[in-house]
Amino acid sequence: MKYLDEYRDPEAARLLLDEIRRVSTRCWTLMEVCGGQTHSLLRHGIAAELEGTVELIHGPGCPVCVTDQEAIDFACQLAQRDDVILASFGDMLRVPGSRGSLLDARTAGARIQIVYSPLDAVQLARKHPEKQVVFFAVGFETTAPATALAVKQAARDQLDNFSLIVSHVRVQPAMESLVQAPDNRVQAFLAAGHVCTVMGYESYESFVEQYRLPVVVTGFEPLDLLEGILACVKQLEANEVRLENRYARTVQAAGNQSAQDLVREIYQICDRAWRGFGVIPEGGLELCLEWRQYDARTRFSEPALPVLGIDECRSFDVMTGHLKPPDCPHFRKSCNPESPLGAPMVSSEGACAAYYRYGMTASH
Amino acid sequence: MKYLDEYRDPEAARLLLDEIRRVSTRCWTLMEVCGGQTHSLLRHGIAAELEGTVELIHGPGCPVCVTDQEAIDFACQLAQRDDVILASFGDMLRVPGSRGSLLDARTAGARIQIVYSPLDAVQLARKHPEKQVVFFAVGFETTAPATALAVKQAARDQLDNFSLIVSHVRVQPAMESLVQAPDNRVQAFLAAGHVCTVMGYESYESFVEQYRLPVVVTGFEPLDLLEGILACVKQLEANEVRLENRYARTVQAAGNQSAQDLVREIYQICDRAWRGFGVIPEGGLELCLEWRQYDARTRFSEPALPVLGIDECRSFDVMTGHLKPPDCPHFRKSCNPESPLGAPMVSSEGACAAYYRYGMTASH
Amino acid sequence: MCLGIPGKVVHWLEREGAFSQAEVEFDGVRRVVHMACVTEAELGDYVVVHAGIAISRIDPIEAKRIFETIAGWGDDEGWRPERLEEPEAPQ
Amino acid sequence: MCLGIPGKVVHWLEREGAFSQAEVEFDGVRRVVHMACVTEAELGDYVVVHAGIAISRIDPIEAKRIFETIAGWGDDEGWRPERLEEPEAPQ
Amino acid sequence: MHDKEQNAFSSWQMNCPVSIPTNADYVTLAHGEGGRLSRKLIQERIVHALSNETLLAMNDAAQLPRVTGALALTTDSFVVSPLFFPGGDIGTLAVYGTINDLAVSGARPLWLTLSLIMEEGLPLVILDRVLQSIAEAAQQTGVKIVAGDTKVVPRGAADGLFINTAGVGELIAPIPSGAATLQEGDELIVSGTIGRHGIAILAVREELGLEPLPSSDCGSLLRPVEILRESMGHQVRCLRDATRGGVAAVMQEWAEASGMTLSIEEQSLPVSPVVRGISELLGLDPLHIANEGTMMIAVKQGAGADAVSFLKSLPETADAQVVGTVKHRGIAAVTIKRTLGAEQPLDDPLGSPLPRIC
Amino acid sequence: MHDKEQNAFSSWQMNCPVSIPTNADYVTLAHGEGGRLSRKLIQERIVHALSNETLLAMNDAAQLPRVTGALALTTDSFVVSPLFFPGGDIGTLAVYGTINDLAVSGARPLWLTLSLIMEEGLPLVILDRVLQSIAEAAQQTGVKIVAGDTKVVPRGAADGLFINTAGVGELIAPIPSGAATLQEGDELIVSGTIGRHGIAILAVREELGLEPLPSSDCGSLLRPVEILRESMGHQVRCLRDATRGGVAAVMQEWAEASGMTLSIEEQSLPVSPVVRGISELLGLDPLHIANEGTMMIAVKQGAGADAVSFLKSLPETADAQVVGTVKHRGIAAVTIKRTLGAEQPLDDPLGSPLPRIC
Ligand code: SF4
Ligand code: SF4
Ligand SMILES: [Mg+2]
Ligand SMILES: [Mg+2]
Ligand SMILES: [Mg+2]
Ligand SMILES: [Mg+2]
Ligand SMILES: [Mg+2]
Ligand SMILES: [Mg+2]
Ligand SMILES: [Mg+2]
Ligand SMILES: [Mg+2]
Ligand SMILES: [Mg+2]
Ligand SMILES: [Mg+2]
Repeated sequence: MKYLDEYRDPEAARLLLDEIRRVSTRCWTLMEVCGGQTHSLLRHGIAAELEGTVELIHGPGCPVCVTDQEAIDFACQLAQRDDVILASFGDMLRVPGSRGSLLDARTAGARIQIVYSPLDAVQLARKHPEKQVVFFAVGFETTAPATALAVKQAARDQLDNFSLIVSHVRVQPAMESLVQAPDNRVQAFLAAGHVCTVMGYESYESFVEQYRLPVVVTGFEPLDLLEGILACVKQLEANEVRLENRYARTVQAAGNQSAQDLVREIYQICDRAWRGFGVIPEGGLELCLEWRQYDARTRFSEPALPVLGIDECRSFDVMTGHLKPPDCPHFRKSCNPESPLGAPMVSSEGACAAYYRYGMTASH
Repeated sequence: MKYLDEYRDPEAARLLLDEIRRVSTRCWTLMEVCGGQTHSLLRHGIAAELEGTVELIHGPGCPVCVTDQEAIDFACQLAQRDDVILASFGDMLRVPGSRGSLLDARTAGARIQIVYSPLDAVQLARKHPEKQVVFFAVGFETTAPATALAVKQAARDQLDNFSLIVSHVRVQPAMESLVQAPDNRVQAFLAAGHVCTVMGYESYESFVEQYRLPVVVTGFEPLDLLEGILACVKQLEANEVRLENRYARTVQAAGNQSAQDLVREIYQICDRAWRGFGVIPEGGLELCLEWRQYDARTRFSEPALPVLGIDECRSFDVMTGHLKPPDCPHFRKSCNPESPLGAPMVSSEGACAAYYRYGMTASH
Repeated sequence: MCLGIPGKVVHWLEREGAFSQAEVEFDGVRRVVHMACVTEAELGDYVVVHAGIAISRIDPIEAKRIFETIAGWGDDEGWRPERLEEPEAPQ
Repeated sequence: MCLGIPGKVVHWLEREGAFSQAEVEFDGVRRVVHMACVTEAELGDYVVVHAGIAISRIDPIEAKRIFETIAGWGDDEGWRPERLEEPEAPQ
Repeated sequence: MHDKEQNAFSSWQMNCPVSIPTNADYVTLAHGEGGRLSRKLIQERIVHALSNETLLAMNDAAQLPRVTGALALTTDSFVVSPLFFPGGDIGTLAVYGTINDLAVSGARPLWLTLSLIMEEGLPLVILDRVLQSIAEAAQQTGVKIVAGDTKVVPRGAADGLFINTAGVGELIAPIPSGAATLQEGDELIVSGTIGRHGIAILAVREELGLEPLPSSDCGSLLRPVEILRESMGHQVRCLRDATRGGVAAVMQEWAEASGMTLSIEEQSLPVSPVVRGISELLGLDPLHIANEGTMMIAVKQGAGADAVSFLKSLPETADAQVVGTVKHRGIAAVTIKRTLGAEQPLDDPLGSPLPRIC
Repeated sequence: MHDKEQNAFSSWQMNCPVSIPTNADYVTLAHGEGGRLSRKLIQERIVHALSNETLLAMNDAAQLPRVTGALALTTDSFVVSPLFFPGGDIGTLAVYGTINDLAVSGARPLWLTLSLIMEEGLPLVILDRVLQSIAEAAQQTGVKIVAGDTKVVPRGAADGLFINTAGVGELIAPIPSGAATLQEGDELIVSGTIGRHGIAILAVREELGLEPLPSSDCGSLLRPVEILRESMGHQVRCLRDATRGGVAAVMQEWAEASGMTLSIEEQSLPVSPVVRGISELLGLDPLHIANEGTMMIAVKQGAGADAVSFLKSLPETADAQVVGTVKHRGIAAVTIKRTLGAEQPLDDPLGSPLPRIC
């Protein structure tokens, strides 16, 4: 596939790897923000190749991993109503809330439909006028334009049976909360390429300025990631602190204006609880007042269920680079991909799941 | 089983058969009014045994056979609503309306539950508060107390999800309409034992008087039927015209007062369309005004569907003794038990179904 | 229409009012039957049950009449009314 | 998060307004994609598609930059940028 | 969440002898997807319950020894609802049903396959209980389950659990000559009281409020068939387990195959008081009701009494009776003598028997 | 009434090549009750379509000739939704699936059983079409369907139509030695492009709006297996059709059986452009996606190239490739070399692959 295959070229990747090893004089600690990048780094073996050269901390950039248990519980609760079809991206289905995952709810009789696009959920609402279709809107700024468009389409078609559980999260506030922690170890960031595609990267100017950390906008294929890492390492070695865009074929400084307009029309910034992190100020998006009738929390008067038990998952420590998954006390004991304690053990972007698979018969 | 087995005693039956043959000097034409009696006469071979001695006309006494197509269509229509569970006696399921039978509707997705008792349908409503349970109340005066009790129980339990399609029919008006026909061939009646159990038989005094025809209240087991037939034949041979009760172990002159009270509390007499007969004045029961909220026709604002096509079934001629089923032009051609044109080809009380089975490989 | 089956009243559950009920036995099985219309039945009495409700109490004297009528009919020593007692057996 | 896959715009279905749509081809298959945010794309352009909507048009010049950067790197005659053209082939 | 399940799966919780703990595990779609969970389910539950080397190999097909005789092959799917009923469950049915088909065909059952189609949400304790029934029935009858399959379908796409078994047997001479060879005078036997299975299922499924709940005849016919064939040899014309459609359906098929009339007497039919009572109450005819451990047998003229006495020596066929004879084709393919002694055509069952009030 | 049906049965009307007339006949519960309608359905539709004397006898079990060799026995249930999909339907699947299991086990398929579980309301034209597919597939592969069963379950209790087939075959020497005998250096082959069946089903079922709809690889592996075994003999260690769980699941099972590490190279895996495109779009890995006419083969070291060239001579395996090798147990049971050449553990499929956006 054009624009995929060439960025997976093994020979070119090898050259970039060699260059990274060549320029680095010590082992730098970078964080890739986006779970898509984590997935790619692990899948293509880049993290392993760079062991000892670059330590990669798998950041909080997997919306699946940071979605609050309360939201999952609420989604399960609605899904179990006879009059509701819950639509969701496939990613969310295995993530445990405090009362089990959506997959568990489905096993217990809830009607849950996997969709590829939020617009497909609108189509589902059109097809089932007798049901309420609730779309579980998770995702970063990248995904918000699609869910915003879905709301607009539902409004155009005057569908009164479509609503959202909005759990969109914003990346930059999470990055700020990370670097403000006294024990922050991150020395440079690979910024999430597709978030920047929508939002641009101008907002990182002040971030770079304030925290004195290199930020490199980075894509998702092996060459993209290697180029981003190389750029970080070069800055660090040169003791520079700059904002760079290494995903220029897709990302522009101002981002995608139409997409931002769409998001601003439908959503407003709000504080949001991130799983593992607690409430992050301005860490999420919620529906604007004038679109609030599309909010499932407004539409359904379900009593809010208390979140059960404690979230024992140590994902916060993993995502901040203070704990390697195998050092988590639950790892491979009470936490495994078949019955995960936390999201990182579930999704293919989760660090724990990857380490679990590695570790199964590994010696190291 | 006590009160069943002894009335099926073959030796006693043989004695009664012999006696009937002995006393009759010519072939008399009797009508058994009740379909239950028809079933028993055919099942136990009594009709065949008496060939040439007594001609039995299988009367209109099968509520399944006389239920109007419109009522069946309406039941099918309600059954197909997502919010409705239609409850019915098993007997009605195969009877074709003008758009197919309830069984066809079920094959096409309608939710239909067979119940043994109308009270079980109330139980169903209790169990499914999210659904409307509609009971298809067919039957003679015998069955009306049970459906009346169901309405009372629903009222006691304040169920607002239980209603009836009331298609109860009354026997005596149909008998009057039969004998008033200029070509009436019936010379005596076996009155329906269980209808009389509820209603008594005093009301037949005037009938016997007016039409000068013997009426003998008769039960359902072989000895009951033979005793009733013998009583008719004896009257006819003696040129007498009397009302007799030959089902005295169960039937009293005034009937069952509590049952009549129950029926009168809930229902009132109305004109009703009988399939094959047209509208019979006072031929049915409907809910009294104060119970009308339990009428499915009041509760559901479904537009009445026109009855499709013509009812080609010649059941009227069969039930009045003017046509033997094999002489019906549809018999064994377009009408057979697998795709019946009329109810008599469906139910085990239907004359046509019985003749079909006889005729399949028979020589006579 | 009107399948009416005789069963024996074996246990009253509720004997008053419109919703009275009793357990009624039909050969090997019992079922709860609505008794609103036959509240006079005693334990051991047989009632005719139609669609879940009792519509009459069977009169045991009248029940024998037909057998008394035909007693002695037929060839040889004729029909013997003591046959009547047999069906009680399978309890 | 944010799986974004490049696809080629092959047919505009509706190019105006919030609900504009185009057929976009991904290797062997096509799918209708919402184009509200990338109305400037021309036929033949590649767009990045996420969750059913296009979020950007791929800049073909910028796309080559990394290969130009590494051209000549490595042993022997080094990395040859003409490898870039290969992936176009499977149409 | 648990309340909801209770409702949705009422069909197997009714009369289910298994108590389902609140923290029970359930079958999920993942159990059917061929990955680790699938293998775990198969190894830890199915293979474990059936404790069987061939199954454990989990090959695409079981490798089995040579068989000397000719082969018999049969299959049946079991879709009973509820899954548990007095006298048995879907597991015992699935084993006995296929074994009985082999037995009445003149074969010694050797191997079974076992395919499970499970609805997402089936409690695993229910599955375990069914597997235990299967294991016990297989052991009792000496057959081995050597190949299997599991599928999981989404909630609402199946009714809890469907089971298919296929059976391979070795034909043992003399093979009964078959219904086509029926001759005038042949005697017809039923091996036990009729209608028990169908009535048992109806009573639990329709919640008719009957007590005691009637019990199914679900069981193996292997021993009775063996005894009968060993002792009567060529005298046995044909055998058939009278499952769906009941005794009436078997008679209809045999009448069609032979061109003869099969005639029975109502009064000689063994019917238990419970089946009798319920049949009268609901207006059903036990002749049309399914059996699952009761067969019809045709033997040569004069052999009926002996056959019945052999059968009566076994508890499972203690109620065997000669019920009729084979005649030249008369008024109908299948006839019955009811109360008055006149021969009448017997209805061929037309669809499922519906309880009626007329 | 008809509109309602269209909705309720959308799963098989989507992409269904059969046009259903307005006055169509449907399967009713009565078709499953063992009476006249059951016999009519079986005789006029099933036996007719499969035109087969053994079936026609409608005995409890098929009587089959003696078999000289040892036997192989297998079974599978097919619950695919929708019933029709580009490249096949549930009928072709049910025949090829079982035949392939026999073939890869080293057997010559002889006989199949066929069990249908039909949902009340299934249009009979749909059933006819599936039976036609079954008949054609059976004829093409030279197997006979000799025993069968039909059940009808109430509306909502099954998803249109489920099919079970069991297969009996005769083992042909030399029987492949099996996964337990895998040795270092053995070569791993896939017989065609992977993931076609699962992607085809996903695309039609989830209404992803993709065009053209990808086609399943559903087909018989009988000829390729024969060619391979005839030409390579003892060089063939083991074969397995890579159905549920895909190639990854087969590798996992073989690794467990042998205690070795099975290692493949991503770049050598044959993947069609369509499967590639859809996999990228939905974040799926073709290694985990089901195939229905594609197998994995292990041959002795050095035999891979020959095996592939034999396979390539047949159209159904024209895309065969050597994709990896067997090694001593290393970092994981199953490993893959991705872009950068480092060997990595390959995930065992955990449940059904879910389309994702991350
Ligand atoms: S191993 Fe499990 S509990 Fe520990 S951090 Fe990872 S997901 Fe959370
Ligand atoms: S044969 Fe059919 S059409 Fe004719 S009267 Fe009987 S039921 Fe009606
Ligand atoms: Mg991103
Ligand atoms: Mg009556
Ligand atoms: Mg296989
Ligand atoms: Mg069978
Ligand atoms: Mg299988
Ligand atoms: Mg169900
Ligand atoms: Mg059988
Ligand atoms: Mg298989
Ligand atoms: Mg069968
Ligand atoms: Mg369905």
